Amino acid sequence: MSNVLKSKTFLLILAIVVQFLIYIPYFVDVPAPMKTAESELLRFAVNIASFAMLVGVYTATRKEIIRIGKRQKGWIYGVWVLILIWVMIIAGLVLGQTTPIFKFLQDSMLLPGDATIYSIVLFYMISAAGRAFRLRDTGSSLLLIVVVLVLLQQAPIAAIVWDGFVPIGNWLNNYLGMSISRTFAIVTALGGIILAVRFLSGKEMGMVGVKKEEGK
Amino acid sequence: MAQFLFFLDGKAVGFTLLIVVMLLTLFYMYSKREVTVRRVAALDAIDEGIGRSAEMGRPVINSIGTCDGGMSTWTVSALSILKYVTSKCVALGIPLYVPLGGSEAVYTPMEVARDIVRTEYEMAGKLDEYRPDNMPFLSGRQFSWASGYVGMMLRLKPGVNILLGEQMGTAMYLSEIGHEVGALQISGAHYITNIACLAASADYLAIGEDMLAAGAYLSKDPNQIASIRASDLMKYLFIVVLIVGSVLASFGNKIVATLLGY
Amino acid sequence: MDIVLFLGTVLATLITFGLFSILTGVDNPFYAFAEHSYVGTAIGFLAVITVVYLQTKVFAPIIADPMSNILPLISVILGLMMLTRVSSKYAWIARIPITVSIAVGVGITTRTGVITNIIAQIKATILPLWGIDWFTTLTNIAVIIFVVTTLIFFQYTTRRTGPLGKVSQVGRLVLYAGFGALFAQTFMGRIGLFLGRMETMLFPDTQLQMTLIVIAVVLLGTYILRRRYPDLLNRLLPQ
Amino acid sequence: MTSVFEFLATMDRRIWHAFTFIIVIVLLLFPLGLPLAISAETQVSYNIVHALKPGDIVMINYNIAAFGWDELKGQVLSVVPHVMSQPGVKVIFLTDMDQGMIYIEQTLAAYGKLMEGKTSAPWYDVFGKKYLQDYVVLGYFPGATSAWAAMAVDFRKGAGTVDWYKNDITPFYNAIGIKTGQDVDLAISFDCTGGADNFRNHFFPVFGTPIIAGEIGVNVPGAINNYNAGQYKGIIKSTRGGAEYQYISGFKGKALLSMDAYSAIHVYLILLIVLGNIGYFGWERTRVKKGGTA
Repeated sequence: MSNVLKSKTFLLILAIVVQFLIYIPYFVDVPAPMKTAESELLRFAVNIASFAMLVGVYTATRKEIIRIGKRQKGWIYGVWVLILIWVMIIAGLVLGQTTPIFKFLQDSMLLPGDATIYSIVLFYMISAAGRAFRLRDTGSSLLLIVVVLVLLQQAPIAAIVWDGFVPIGNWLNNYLGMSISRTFAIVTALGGIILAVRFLSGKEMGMVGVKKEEGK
Repeated sequence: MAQFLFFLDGKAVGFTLLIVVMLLTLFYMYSKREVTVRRVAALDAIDEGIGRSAEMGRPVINSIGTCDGGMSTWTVSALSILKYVTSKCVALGIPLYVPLGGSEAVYTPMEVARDIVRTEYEMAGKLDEYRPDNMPFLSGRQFSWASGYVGMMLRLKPGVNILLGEQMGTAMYLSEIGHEVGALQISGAHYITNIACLAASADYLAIGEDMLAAGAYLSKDPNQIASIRASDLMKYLFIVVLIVGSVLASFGNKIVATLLGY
Repeated sequence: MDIVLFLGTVLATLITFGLFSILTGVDNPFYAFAEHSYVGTAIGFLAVITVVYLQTKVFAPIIADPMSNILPLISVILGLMMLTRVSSKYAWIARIPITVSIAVGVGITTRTGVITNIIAQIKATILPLWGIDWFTTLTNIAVIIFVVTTLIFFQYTTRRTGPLGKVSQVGRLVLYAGFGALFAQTFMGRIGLFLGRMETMLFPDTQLQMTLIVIAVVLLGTYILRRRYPDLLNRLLPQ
Repeated sequence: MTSVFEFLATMDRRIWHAFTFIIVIVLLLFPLGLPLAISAETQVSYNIVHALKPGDIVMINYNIAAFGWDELKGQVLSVVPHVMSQPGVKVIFLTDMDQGMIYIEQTLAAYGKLMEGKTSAPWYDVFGKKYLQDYVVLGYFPGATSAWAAMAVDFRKGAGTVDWYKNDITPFYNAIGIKTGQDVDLAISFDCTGGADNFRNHFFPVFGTPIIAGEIGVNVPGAINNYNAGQYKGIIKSTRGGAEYQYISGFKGKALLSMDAYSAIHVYLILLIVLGNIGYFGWERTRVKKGGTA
């Protein structure tokens, strides 16, 4: 039994059946049981993903324990991380998410951290732009001019100086920026379909962790 | 005319399109047809970067991305490029560092990457030079991975920093720090606003599908090449549909748009 | 209770400017502390939310009425199989749920991608070229040129010589110009984030005072450690 | 002279960072109150919400985590009260982000008062809308794509028949008569990563559901694309869109005040680019020509 379940062929058949159950009801009208199968499968993926997250918690814990065990440099930070993870889990699950301790950790560490770390990218955008936007050749000059025009459209103050900035910037956003996003959307979706074909034909079993020389 | 084609709504065309792309890819996968993929400029940049590192006696850093989509097309091509970079580094005797991590889906690609690098060293008969510690798993979260990555760059002062695969918001951060420590910066990303930002920061840019083409070019993997070919032909088809549709629409005939549904 | 509130505000401010301290270009203990606090709480939080989801949306209905919830039960079994990933001997069991979830994922992206990202986008690019006002005509022609030239730029298996090469060159320029627009738009978003964060850090007045004190402590602390006690600084850093 | 150009071309980035902080802090504390023009997309979105009729069902998705909340709160805290103040409209709140629930509760608490005899979320009376009668909070759905696809096919099965607080919501479903995605009259998503895509991929192609996408700046280009392709009926762009919506809807907040700092940073970046190019032409380029490396 375990040999069958281990084999590449079994996984491949599973993948093909699941994909068909996903495609067919979407494009064609099918009897009710098949619709049910589709909607249940969609929930399967959600539930599996939830369990995968729990595996993530385990891996994180193990990584910190190893770091502490080996007394690697900065192991004290590992202790701090472990305390935070498990205090949060125990407080949140045993006492509930409205417990003061859970709320405290959430409001004083998690939320400010999340809100700050993404806004740091702003500074790197400023330094990259100030450093690299040069009238060097045709490509980079075009880039620079468009950047400045769109920045002028976005800044409310520019419209007070000259109201022509707004239509120009809008045109560049709505037609130029939009056109290349469109090309990208098309190209990326094509790539997605092709990956599906490779997966269906059994050429990409590496995706599920099967190595090349393994199984048949 | 349109009344007779009532059954052909957007979905029917979509379904047909799906089938066509699938058959086309399978055709190129299994036929022995010669397809040549163009060499993209970013690859020359990789050669230049590795050469530069050798001259300056600095290491090479190569990221395969955060792998948010697991083994997606982007990750597969990043791995093909990693294989190439490794072979160059082994030949020239330069240390190679691969900071792994960035998402919870990274575990499978991570093992594959370690496997690839080890195999390259083994094939060159230099297994004693292979250092598993040079490919650390930094974190399953994007920003902690990135700050570990930055720490590595500050310490190692690499000659070239190659960012490929699925790169998220942190790419900008990595790319700027790479520049600050004096590394040649070669970047690619899989979504467009990120590429636009990297266009400002990187010395060489692999724009979207460039990365896939580079992977196919290097690996000579018939599946990857077939994918590129099929995708190219579909793009021509789309161009034709676009132009014919627009010309017809100009004469007031909306047949193409009607067929495409919504 | 007030002391807890006060402590929370101090921590939140410290985390915020600890993270910003990376902008000084010096790796410092404030950053390390902030980063590790953030990572730890983020993992804990996600775990709690996930377990609550499983409890309310999955386990509760199964326990209430197992017979009519056979299929969700199977999904739970598949999920449990996922946990074998942590063992090297039984990790292969996890491949089954991984296969199911990747197949579902690939299936969904493909089936919707073909409609919303290919067909709808092409349809939106089919535009009348004449018989309308001159401005719309020019715009429509421009959009079609932009899309067609960039599609040609992304050709890898045909030789780019002669006219095709020229078109592809134009495509490259269009891409760069377009990147300009996208860069500016992304920049706008990052400003929004930063402004929002600073707004929280500046109002009300008590928060403002705290912010100024914390900024001073972080900057001075990093400076003094760097200049006077480099050994101590080094020992306080992770890795 | 050379040294000035050299200085401009090689200025320490930390000086730039420090100025960014100073500009923002000063202008947030002492705003000038410059006027603001309303963009067409925001106006369109406002009109859609304003035209809701009694009995219409609105789904509001919070694709929000803390990293986007500061940017989106301007729009959330004006669009949501606007929807909630439309008489007779039934509202379903849900989220596809782990932190989304925090912000749903914050929004409701900001505009609602606790219903009689209740002490905690979700029992708020928001502009006369009562919990479990006029609106529900479904909670958090991980694996958004699959969850939304399931809801479109069979709403009750996909979303479950209990809310986040374990109340039975079957009576609510029966009262508003929801069976599939077809019955949803408007979908709104406030997005950090791409929540509106859930509606665009699973509701729009099948039912043509109107969608309003409130996006963070990074997602705006993609959203414009979908807006022009007719897949989104309205979009609200980042903090600025939020400030505009606050202005027209009358639910005013901090986003409006931050617009001066917002302008200033834009101008500051343009200035840096100009200075950098002066440095480039005065110093860097001549150096490259002489054979050095820049």
